[in-house]
Amino acid sequence: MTVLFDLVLCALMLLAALAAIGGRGLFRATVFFVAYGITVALAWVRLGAIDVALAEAAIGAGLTGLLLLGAVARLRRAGAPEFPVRAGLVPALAAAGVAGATGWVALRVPGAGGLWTEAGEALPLSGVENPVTAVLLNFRAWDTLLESIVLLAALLAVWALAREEEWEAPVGPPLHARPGGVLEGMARLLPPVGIVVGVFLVWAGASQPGGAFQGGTVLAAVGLIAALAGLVALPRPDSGSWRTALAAGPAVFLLVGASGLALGGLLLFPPDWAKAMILTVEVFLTLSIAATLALLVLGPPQPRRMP
Amino acid sequence: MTGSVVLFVVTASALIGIGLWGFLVQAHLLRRVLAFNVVGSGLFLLFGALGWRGGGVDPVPQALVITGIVVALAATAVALWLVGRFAEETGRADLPEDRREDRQEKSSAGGRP
Amino acid sequence: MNALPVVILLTSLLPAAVTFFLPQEQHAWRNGLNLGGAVIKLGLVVVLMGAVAEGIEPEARLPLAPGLDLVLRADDLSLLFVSLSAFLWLLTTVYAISYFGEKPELSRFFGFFSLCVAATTGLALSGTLITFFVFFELLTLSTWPLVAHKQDDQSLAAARSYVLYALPGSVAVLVAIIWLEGLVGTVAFAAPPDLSGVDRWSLTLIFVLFVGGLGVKAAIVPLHGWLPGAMAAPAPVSSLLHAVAVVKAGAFGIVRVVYDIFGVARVQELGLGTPLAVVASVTILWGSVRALQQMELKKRLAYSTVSQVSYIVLGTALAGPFGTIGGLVHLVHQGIMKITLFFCAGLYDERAGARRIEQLDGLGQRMPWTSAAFSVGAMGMIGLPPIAGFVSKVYLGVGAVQSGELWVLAVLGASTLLNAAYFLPLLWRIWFLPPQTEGIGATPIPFAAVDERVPGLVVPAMLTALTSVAAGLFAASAFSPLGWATLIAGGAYSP
Amino acid sequence: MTVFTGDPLALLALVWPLALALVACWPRLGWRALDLLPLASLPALALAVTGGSGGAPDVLLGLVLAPGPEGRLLLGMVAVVWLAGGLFARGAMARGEGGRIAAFSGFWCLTFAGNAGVMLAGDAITFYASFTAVSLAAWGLVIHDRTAAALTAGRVYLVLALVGEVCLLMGLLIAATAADGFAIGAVRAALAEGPHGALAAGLLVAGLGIKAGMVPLHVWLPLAHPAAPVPGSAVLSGAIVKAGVIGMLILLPDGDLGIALIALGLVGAFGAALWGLTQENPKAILAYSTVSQIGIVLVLAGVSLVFAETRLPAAAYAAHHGLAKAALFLSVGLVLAAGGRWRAGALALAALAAASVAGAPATGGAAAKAIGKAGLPDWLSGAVTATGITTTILLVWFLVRLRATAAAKGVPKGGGRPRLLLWGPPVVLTGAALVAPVLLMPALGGPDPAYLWQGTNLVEAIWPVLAGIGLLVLLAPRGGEGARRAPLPPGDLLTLLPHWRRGAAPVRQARAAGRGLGPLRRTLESAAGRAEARLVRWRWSGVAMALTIGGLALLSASEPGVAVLIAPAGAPISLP
Amino acid sequence: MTGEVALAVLLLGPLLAALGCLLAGRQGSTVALLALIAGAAAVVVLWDGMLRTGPIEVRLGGWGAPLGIVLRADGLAVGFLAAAVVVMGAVWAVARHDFATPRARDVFWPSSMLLWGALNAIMVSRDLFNLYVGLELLTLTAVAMVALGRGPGAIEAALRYVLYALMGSLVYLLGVVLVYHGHGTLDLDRIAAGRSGADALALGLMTAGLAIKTALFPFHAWLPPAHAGAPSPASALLSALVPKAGFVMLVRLWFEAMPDATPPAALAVMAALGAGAILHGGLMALRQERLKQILAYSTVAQLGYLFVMFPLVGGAGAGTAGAAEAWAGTQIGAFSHALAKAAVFLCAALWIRAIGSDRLADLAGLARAMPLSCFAFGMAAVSLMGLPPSGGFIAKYLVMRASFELGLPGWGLVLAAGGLLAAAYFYRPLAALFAREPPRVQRTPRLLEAVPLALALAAAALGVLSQPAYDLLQAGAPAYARGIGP
Repeated sequence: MTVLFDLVLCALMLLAALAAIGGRGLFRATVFFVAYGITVALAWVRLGAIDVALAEAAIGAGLTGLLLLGAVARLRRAGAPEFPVRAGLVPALAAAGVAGATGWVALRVPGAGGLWTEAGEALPLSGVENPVTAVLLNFRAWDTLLESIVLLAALLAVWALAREEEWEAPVGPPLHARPGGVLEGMARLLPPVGIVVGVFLVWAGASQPGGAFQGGTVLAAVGLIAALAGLVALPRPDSGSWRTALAAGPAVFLLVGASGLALGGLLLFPPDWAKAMILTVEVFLTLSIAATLALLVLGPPQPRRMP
Repeated sequence: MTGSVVLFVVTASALIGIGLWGFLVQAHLLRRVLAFNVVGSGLFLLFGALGWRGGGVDPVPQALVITGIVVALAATAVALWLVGRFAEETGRADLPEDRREDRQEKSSAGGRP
Repeated sequence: MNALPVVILLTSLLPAAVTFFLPQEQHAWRNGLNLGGAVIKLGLVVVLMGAVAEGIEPEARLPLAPGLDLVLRADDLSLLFVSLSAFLWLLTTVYAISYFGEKPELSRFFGFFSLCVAATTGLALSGTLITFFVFFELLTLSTWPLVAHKQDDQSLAAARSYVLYALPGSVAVLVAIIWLEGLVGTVAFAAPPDLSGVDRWSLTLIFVLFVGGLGVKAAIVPLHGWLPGAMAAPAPVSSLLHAVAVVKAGAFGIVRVVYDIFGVARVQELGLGTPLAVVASVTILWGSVRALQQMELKKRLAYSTVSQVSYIVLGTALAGPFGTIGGLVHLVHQGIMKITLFFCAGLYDERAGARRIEQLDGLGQRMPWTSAAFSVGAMGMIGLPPIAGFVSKVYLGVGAVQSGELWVLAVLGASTLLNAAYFLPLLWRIWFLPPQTEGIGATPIPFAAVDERVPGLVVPAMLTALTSVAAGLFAASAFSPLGWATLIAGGAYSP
Repeated sequence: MTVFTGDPLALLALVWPLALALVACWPRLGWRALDLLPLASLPALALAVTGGSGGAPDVLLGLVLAPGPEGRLLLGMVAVVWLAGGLFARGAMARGEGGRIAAFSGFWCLTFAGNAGVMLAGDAITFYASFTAVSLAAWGLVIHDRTAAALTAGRVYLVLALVGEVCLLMGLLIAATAADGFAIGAVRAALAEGPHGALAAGLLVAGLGIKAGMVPLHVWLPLAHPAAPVPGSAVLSGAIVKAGVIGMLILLPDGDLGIALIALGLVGAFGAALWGLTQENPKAILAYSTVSQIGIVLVLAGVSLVFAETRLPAAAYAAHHGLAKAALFLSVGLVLAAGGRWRAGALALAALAAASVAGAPATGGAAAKAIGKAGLPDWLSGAVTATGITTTILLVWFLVRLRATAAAKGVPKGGGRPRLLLWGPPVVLTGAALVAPVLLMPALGGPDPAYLWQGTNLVEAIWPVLAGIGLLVLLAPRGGEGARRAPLPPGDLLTLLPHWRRGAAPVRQARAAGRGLGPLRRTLESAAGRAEARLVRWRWSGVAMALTIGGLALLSASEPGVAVLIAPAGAPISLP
Repeated sequence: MTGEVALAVLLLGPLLAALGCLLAGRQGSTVALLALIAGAAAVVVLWDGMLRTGPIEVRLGGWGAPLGIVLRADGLAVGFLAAAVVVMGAVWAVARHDFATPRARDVFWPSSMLLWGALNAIMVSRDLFNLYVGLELLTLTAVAMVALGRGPGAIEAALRYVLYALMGSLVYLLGVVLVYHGHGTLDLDRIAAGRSGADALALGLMTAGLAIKTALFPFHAWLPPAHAGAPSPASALLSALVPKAGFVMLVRLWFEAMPDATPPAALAVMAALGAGAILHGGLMALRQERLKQILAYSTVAQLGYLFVMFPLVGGAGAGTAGAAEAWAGTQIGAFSHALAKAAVFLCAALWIRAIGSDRLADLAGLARAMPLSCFAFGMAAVSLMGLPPSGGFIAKYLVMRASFELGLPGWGLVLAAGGLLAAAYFYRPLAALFAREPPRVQRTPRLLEAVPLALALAAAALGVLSQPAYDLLQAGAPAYARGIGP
């Protein structure tokens, strides 16, 4: 039964992927991609990795889809190349070769067993109950710290695309939400719910699936809807408060990590204080991630053409 | 369960292959980014499938995959905004070297301006 | 005493470093610095000479990486070259100061000029192959801006062709060095490597690479193409370039390679002496033939250098005591004679605007001292006694006979005749022909206004001319270049 | 540092003229530099009388001045000739153009230094250096008049002189190598026995022969002598060619080489005399006479080589010839400068000198011949005697032409009475030529002077002269000057050569390496450009990536890494 | 503990400084300066500490491998940390004057600090996945800098860069997945301790991915437009430092993580790619008409130099003095390339400021107007050509000697040819600078011109002081690259 479910799931994934890659029409391809993302999230659920499933759904399918859709809209007028450029045999063989070799090796070579045991043994000392969170924020906190910085770097790269004369303008495209419209109504309703969900995800992350990234994504989504509805004024890139919001999470993470030096080592969370420290980090990180993701989606300041 | 592991591994590999093929042959930049994401998720899925035991996945790959997803998002965002700016400036959604009409000229002139 | 080679190097290096940063207007400082360095250097070289004559061989060492030590070491061979360069540096500096006066870009010029001399000094004092290479390259680099100094198209083209030739040459040398060191470890001149374990073909190839690479600098045909063009440089540069710096570096390198790395016996055993002699001979003749065809004075002198420098190589290739002495002594003799000629060529150009040989007509009347010095240099080049060139020729000839290479005599003879053929008409024009009535050159200088009386230009030319006479006339004296060369050759053949 | 050893006079003989040459360069001096000329040879003359020797070990490769008897004899002769020439020049050239005269004077002194040096030299290097000086500096004497003929002659002279230099040096070097030293004696021995001795000797003969005017290398001589000013011609013919002669005498080894010298000498002795008859210019005729006389010297020298005898007779003959020939040349100048009876007197003086050259009885020439013939085999002795005929014919022809030339020129201004400085030197030289050989006969290995007065010997001396005059009368073209064919140009063999082009044929220089590499570079660059255009496309990059992945994976999987052979500590371990 | 603190300063300091720059806005450069001073001090402490006690290892959070991440500052890492701080300092001095507009300023200063932080993180990390995250951070900041460029091609260049980078990271990550599968760990030392059947493919994948990121031939096509298109001080960072991160990762991978999966043939493939880079990059550089493009292609070629090391260190000569020479030579080459390439790009920055162009034709005669920077350019070019006296020469010498000692002279000859090509393509700008007619220039402060000169002198000094560098590189080098020296 499960095998059948797996089969169907895998077939769906492949079909969605093929449609996303090879589908005619950009918009359709993007929609298929979102659908593909959801099937992948399902697959993660099937694999029992709820944290990843959440992240895939929120980030891999959701935010990425949002970005793609925005890009599709912006590219509507751009000259599009033929599709595909030329589907020769050689590239296909190359792709198949790499993928096939990977699959073959992955199946043929016995696994070493991963780090189940080690993670399990260390979990009590980590300050959290969710092993994934423990890995993310304690065992491999350095990765996560860098990761949060990666988002910031991406935002800087996006901002770098702004034209010099538009730097003082608010980020994102000009929005024309009708006051009192559906969007506004939704936007008034959603944020409180979204904030609650987001905060819960963070809080739960310590013991159950969820965490700063997933929570941050939800908050970002909420913020975006509010912004789209015109409820929140879009910030300028040089806005001090927004920059503080962007920097707060990584900064707190860095300071907490550095404080570990006083406690015996870099990025060290003594078991007794670990929970409090991690939670502090997570709260600020969520805030910053939300801000960063939202700004990433909004993009650089863009020309305000009066209609 | 082994059967499912095989299934997921094969599927993940196939996703990687599909994405890779798309990346190689597509000229439209947005489709390239899309293909990149397909490869990425296939790869993550492979990671998960290989770390799959019983009711769950090895927590370390899970954490790594989450990190990977976020990093991929960051890269995607940068790429997409770049594509947008590029289209704004040139009116095209593909790079010059991938345009068929230019190819003849390219190979004879050799090198970009 | 061990620091002495380093100090001698610094006497050129420090002025170079400081000069670069001197403002253009600081003529007094710059001149003082360069002259001071040159005088101190000459003094120190004399001290060093004394030390080496007593059998002390000072050595200073700077380890870079394992197996890669910069070693400065003074032995009698290096001293021969160092003393030549120190002496000529002083004179050339005096000459250059007068030549340039207060023209622009002098800080750059003198900076590179001193750097070039520092490189030559370092090259002479090198104790290991790799040290030699380091300075060899420094020389390449520091001479480029000198050749290009005028910054006109001709100079830049000349500089370009210089680099085009020099760098592949350097690569060949580097490959040879590294190949050799890969086979036998670090090579120091003081202790020639044991090559007995190395196969014949490797050794031959290494030798060919060495000679090919160094031959570019030494302007061995067909690697000489850069040299005639390089005469586009200002006269002091040409003087230094042709007399001590670049071409001599190449020749000196070949001497080192043959004597202190391979050893004469091994070169003969490998059967490389005769081919090298053939190459040198071809160069000697070809350079002379080409010189004959040149109508520009400095070009003619340049081809003459091509020809003359190969005398050194020839002497080395002959691999007998007399040939060695002849080659070594020609290292010095050619330097002082050729620098005289270039000093004079500069004088003719600068004071009378004469660049082409027909413009020399009658200049002996207005520029007797210059012309006298030029005549001495030219006759020395031909090999007329008692000027220095004669001594070289005698030793080379005896060396050739000793080695049983009688055909070399024919080469020497033919070269003498060719030298006469391209130098004597110059003397004829200078001394015997009536001056051209219309002015000379692009901006004519009236013949009556030609005036050579600039002590800074004439005195160095006179001094080198006198030196070349003295070197030949008192060749048998122990303190003559011949005396030193004999001493060195004694070292090379005693074991 | 030893400045000199031995007799300071020896060194002074050499240094003194060099110093004078430098003084002549003093620009203020102008034509007064001529005053230096007679002074130049005084120390050398003194040395020839006292016969000292010396050296300067630090100079050149060890300067040795040790003249042998031949050298000393010729040194004395040369000094006298130069002295006389110098005086004559002072008289003939005074108040000329200052700069040119000064140059002439400088070259004069320098040439003399070389000329003295070759006679004094005790080592090969000194000999060569002096030889160079005498050869090349003499060029300055040849071209003094700057006429077209002088310049052509100068060029031919210089080219041949340089060739001679080179041959000489090469020969000396071969010999010196074999001798392991430069001493003349050792060099001569090495030429006989050392390796490549024959080659070296050949080179020496060529090098010295050019200078001496040996047939067939004499071609410069008939060109140069007429072109030079009179005192220049005198020293050229009288003294300078003897530099070649002395070289042959002191350097060439005993042996069969002498046969070649004899053969060449005979050809020269007769051939040149006959060819001289084709000439009109009295100085050209004298020049051929010189070639002819040198032929006799060569015969004598050759004989002394073959029979390993003393070279003194040849030197003596050369010495006499030097004096007499210089006297003849000077008298040419004297005849042209004189008028009236003074001219007749001058012609008589010339005839006297000519008689001595021809070996007329009781002259120095007869004495010299007697000395020379002492050791000759009969047939050679006869040949030498026979040269008297040709010489007589030639010299009479010379006198005829001289008279005709003077007549054509007319009487000079000032009444035709020459100054003392013009007539004194030829008179002294003629006197010396007539007397000195006779006086020195015993000292030079010849018979007693009384020998000359014995009847048979008188007859033997006089018949060639008479025969020559008779032949001339018989063969002289009738019909006066006009009927004669146009004169042949001097330079005989040289005129047979096609006109030689000046300068070497243009040689195309190999293209600069950089330009040669150009096409290759362009090809490579455009190939790189094409590759770049491909690699920027993911179509290709991706395939390359796949290939890299696959290739590395396969290679990596195919065998274990070498690094695994090394244990962490660095000690090699073996694979199981 | 001092070592750990120093390491913390080098890792966290730049990141904190980046956040500070973001907040400080106008005062961004001051914040950056403070971080650089601290970083420089930390490098000194680290260098000293490492020479005294050997490589400094930090187990982050106290966990250690396999669960946690281990950092180790060995000689290689410290060398690159030092090079990075020097280059960063120089770039700081020039960039302070160059990024005047708010946008450029606000993006550049945080990005540059992030770039530095990412570099530092990569140099010391011993964890394959952590390296991946660091590399992504590095790439994105680099893209940000390219996108800052004003030229029309900058966006296109950034785009191309991103595309290559995306694919590179994916392929690398695929390899990481296989390694984790096969070894159950991501720690380099633990990977080295075991063997897995997946190693071969993982090595291939990771190598290809890193090769793309390092712009190793034939995956270099993105680099020249990107480095030429970025603002010049940024180009200095990009060209001097960024590709070295990928290189160091490759070195760690091949020689520290998987020494048992690298047979001579595979090593030769790497060197062959390097040789291809040397020749292709050199030839392409010859074709360019703009200075920065020449410099960018020169980077392609110079990166090739580094890969010639592979068969020399890991091949048959492993453990011999030759291997140690090749190892040290290559790393010294990388350091001196970093210094010299930064110097030439900073020269380009100054010249573009002064004359508004980097076309060779427009540079004509600049030597007269800006002698100091032209001299610096010349000296740096000397180092890049591998001529003495310079670090570049020592590097070339050591590697070439190793190649001859180990009986693989072909690789040495490729280096020699590369030196010639470098001379050829550097000759053109040098000759242009030296031409007669001086162009109209805006005045540049002398002090600013001294910055590239200082870098060029440092590159030259590396040639004279290569013994300390050699000693440094021996600390913590893999066993078979640790020779005693002849």
